[in-house]
Amino acid sequence: MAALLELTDVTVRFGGLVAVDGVSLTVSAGEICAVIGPNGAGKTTLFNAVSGNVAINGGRILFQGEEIHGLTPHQISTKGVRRTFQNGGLFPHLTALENVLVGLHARVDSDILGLLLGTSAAKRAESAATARARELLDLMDIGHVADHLASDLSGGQQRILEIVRALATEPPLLLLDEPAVGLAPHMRSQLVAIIRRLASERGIGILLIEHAIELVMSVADRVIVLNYGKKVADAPPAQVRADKAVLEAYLGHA
Amino acid sequence: MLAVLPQLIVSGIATGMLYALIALSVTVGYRATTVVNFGHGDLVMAGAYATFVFVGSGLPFAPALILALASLFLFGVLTQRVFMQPIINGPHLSLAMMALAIGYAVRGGARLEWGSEVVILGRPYDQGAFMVGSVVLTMDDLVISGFVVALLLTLAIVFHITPIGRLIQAVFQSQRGAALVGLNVHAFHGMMWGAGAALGAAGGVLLGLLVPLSPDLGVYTLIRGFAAMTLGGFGSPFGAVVGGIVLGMMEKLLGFYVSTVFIDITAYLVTILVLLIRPSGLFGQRATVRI
Amino acid sequence: MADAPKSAAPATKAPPAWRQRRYLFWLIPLLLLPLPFYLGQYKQYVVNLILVYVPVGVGFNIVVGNLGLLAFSNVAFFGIGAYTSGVLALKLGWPWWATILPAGLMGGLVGCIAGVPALRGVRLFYLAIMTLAFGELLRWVYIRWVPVTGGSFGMSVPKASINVFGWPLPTEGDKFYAFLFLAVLMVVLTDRLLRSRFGRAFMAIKGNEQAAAAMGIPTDRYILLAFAWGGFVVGVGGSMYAALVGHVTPIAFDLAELILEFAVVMVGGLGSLVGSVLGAAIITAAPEFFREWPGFQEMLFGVLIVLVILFLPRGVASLLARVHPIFIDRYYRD
Amino acid sequence: MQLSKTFYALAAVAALASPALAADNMQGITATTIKIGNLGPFSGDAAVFNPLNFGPEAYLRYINDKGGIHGRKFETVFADSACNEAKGIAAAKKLIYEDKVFMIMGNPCSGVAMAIKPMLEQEGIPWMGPAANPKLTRPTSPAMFHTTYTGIESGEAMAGFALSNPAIKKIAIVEHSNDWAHGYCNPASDFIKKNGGEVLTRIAMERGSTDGTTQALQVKTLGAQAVLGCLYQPELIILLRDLQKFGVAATVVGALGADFDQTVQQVNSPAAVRDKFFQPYQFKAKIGTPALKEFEDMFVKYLKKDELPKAGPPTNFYYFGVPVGIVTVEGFRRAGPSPSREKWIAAIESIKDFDTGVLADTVTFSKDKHVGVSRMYAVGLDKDGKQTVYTAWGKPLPE
Repeated sequence: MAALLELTDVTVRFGGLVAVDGVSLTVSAGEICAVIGPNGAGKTTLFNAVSGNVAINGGRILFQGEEIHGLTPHQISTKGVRRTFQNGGLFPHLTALENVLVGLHARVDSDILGLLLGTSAAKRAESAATARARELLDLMDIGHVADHLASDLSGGQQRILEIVRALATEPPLLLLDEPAVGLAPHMRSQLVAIIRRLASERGIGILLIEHAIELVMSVADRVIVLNYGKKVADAPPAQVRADKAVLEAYLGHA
Repeated sequence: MLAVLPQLIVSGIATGMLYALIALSVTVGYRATTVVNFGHGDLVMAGAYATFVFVGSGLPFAPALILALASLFLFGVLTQRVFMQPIINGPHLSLAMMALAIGYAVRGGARLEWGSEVVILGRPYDQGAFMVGSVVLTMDDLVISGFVVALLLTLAIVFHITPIGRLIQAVFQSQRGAALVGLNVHAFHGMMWGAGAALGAAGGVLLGLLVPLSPDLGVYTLIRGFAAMTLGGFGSPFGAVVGGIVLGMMEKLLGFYVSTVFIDITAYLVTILVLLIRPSGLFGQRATVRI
Repeated sequence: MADAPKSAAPATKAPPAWRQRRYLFWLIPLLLLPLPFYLGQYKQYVVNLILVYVPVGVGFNIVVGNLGLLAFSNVAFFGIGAYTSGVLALKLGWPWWATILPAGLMGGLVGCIAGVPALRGVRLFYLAIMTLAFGELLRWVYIRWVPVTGGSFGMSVPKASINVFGWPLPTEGDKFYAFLFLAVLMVVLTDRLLRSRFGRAFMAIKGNEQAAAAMGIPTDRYILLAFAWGGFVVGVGGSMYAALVGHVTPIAFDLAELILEFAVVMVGGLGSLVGSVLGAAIITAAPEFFREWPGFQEMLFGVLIVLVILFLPRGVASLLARVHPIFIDRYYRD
Repeated sequence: MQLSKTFYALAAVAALASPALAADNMQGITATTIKIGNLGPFSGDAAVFNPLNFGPEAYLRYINDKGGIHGRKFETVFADSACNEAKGIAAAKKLIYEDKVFMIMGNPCSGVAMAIKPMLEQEGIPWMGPAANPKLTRPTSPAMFHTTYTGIESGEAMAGFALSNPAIKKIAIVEHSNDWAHGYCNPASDFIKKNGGEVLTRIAMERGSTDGTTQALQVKTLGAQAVLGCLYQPELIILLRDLQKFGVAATVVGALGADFDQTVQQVNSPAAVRDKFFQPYQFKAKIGTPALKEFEDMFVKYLKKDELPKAGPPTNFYYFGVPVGIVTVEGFRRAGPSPSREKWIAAIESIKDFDTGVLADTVTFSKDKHVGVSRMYAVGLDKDGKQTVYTAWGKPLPE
């Protein structure tokens, strides 16, 4: 099976510091792949490299067989790589619905002239988008807060909203940056269920960073361990759990 | 034409010193609060008028000056605490507008009192001129340059050696960090805003030595101060002074050798060129903010 | 996902039904239609001046309120609009109505230029100072380019040129209808833009530029679009100014004018279309009420803005929003 | 209720429109009062010129105190133009349509004056004022009058005085880049070229300048024998100081935007001004001499505290403004016991060789000449530092 995302020898340097050091990895459609590692191991930098927020100094990043490094974040996003943010990338001053509509941005084909003239085609495009956004919210059971400000939602709702927003354009690949941070235990299990559903039912490839090791072990098909920017392990959870070197390197810090 | 070059440079430095002082005073407030006081020009003006009032009430120049600076310091502290602090986390536009509006009100007050006449502060010393080679130097040049250099040295000591300086650095880098080390950030903001106002007032008094007072005294100079800050690097006191001096010289050279019509826009051209070519200025750390 | 929202803001709880009734806003221009029959030349002029400042506030608000960038270049858009109309009418003999679109387009062009530094990552106070410098440079051009602009004396817009398809507008009452049409048009168009994916893109960029880009929004293009549309709307306002005042001079577009335009946005309500209209009305009409104490005007003006920022951070529009949810703009919240 | 309101509104419009054309216009006149609009920059950065508005006001109060004209007293409505066109038009409209004044006493800001000119012409509102912009009365506008010197008279007087020194041929001009400065220095420049002089250069010196090194060195390098400074007082002071600093011996002729006494006092250096700095002089004698004493007393007696300078005697702007009041009143005196706009305008146009008691020239108007005065003197300090009024270079006005 051809890999959805393929990183080959990706290196990112900040001045003298090598944040990501020759990392190679692949994510296939429908696969849940977790990246773990101690703080400062380069996980988020790796994400930023994939999403185009950080330029890479070496290696290549292929998405669906196409080079995406060097593209701008919005171009990469438009190609079908969507991400969430560690510290909440929601637009707090927009409602949940509007947040999803922003996620749908590229799919709303209303042109500016049509909008200004108020043509029915433009109006239809907009209302179709709104209907679609409500549908997506309902699908994830947060339709009842559609008209609330994102900043007024609970932590769990915010996490889910961010995922809904990222998925609005049905991207083949989803990058989740610490989706479970600050969630209550029962919310975590719901989150796990959602992630599994996305991968199995829709065949979305998922790359996620997570600190909560139990969550990682329960959800991931494959676990990649980073330490000081280098990949030290890439194996199914059970195997990683058994790897003494990984435990030393990672759990010692955690 | 080249015969006047030394004179242009020396006069440029003297003029630039004034811009430097205004830039320095904005920098002090900015370092402490990360907010640029867009109404600073009116505090500059208020300092000059305050000195004028105290001299008019019969005080000798020096005590009048000190009283004026103290008043402006208090005014700065008060306005920061009462008007700026409550909205410090609001949109930057509100902060900019608040500072502008306070300045506008101050200017309106000055206009009400002195708007329909031209008043002068007068010099507390003789208006002498000396020849140094072919270059003419005046007492004004010496007083202004001396004051700014002394001030820069003092600030260098305060910023880099005293504990207060380290606090200023800490707050500049991270507001939360400063709160963690047990600093009353609010009080600190107020004090530094006041210090900026007092320094601006000193700039106003030096301006008042050269030109008659008017309620719009500070507005023109503030733009030059901003340009000096941009050129030197935002937030860098040393950069502010160097930026001011370079700007002063550029105005003179551009004005003399190209055309006097460029004097007025040198500051704008410098601002735009610096921000497009080297946004961090000569000595700044970073001038762009990517969110 | 049954847990309730942390805090239920009353505004967002309102059912969307009232949004369907937004056509009620059309009552406002309709009710204004008979105004010229009641107002004398002076009051009608003040109303017309308010209408000039409606697009000025609306356009400014797009950049500073909706896009959230600290740009001080609005007065440059205003000036270029006024000068474009003035030059076309005086030098080329165009009728005023034909100069409105070029004035708007020039405003949009200047808006694009003013927006360029923002694309290079210049933000906050740097952007403020840079755009301020840009506006003053443009003013310098008005003063220096004497053959075209008339230099510091400015230029008089020929009275005969102030017509709509040849229909002259000799009185303030006649101008009122043309201005009302333009102001309403600018408000309606901007409203449509802001309610669409374009407006949402502006607000997303304001909220979190990185996240906006991650949603596939080409942020640079949208920043330019906001500046261009803002410039266009303000440029149309400039064209109206040229027709109303009839005399275009460089000092009309100085820093004092910039502060006035800021006040329109701040007092009305940052990021609020309703606020821009209200702000234009308040800031333009207020000095007329203080005519008896001219010396106090500047001071009162400063104090007014201070009080609004302190106690009504979202402007007068937020007061109206409390009266009825129909006045809540869906564009901006802190 | 609503209906009657509409009715009155329509009636008012009709009343304004039709009969006014037929009969003489008596708007602003009652049996006991004459309403005058006084338009000026009472706020903003041009407020420094508002003594030009208080000068005529003092005279109207003086006349009122003496019983008025033909039993009518003057009632002034002040309106602030803020020197801003949009605000100035609002102010003028309020005076014309709300306060319904008889006439408007002018606004010194020429931009505003130009902006309101079409409206004044349309309504036939008489205007009399001190604005420097010559375009207000050239070509002649039926109801607009300049009782004081416009930029043309003043600018030509500046150039003329410099050229009246046979040794002076090469002249440099230093000016603000605004309409006010160009209003003086453009005619001055034309005058120099027409009368055998040479304009070496026109140098810009902007408002808010703190230093005049560049300008002074350019004047020096070019070897100018005289400098015309179309500058406001603060910048004029800086230029004089810096010319002195670099030992430039050129004669300096300033424009009317500065007060001579204050300028001399604030330059604070006798060598920089004695026998060197001159200004066109609008008045028949030196301010402070017995010839003008009655006016000083009038200002002090009739103006309120906040209408007078904080310190010192009234400045020359008060004297420069007062003829507007004097000639206006003279118009009413001549217009007879039942004045109208038409009669007043005719009365003003009948004024010939009228001595205002303050201006250097006598006032003469006619149907097609609405600028009343032209001759000006010059004022300066002689070699001993004595303030002297000159009729031409080296020719003091006999006292």
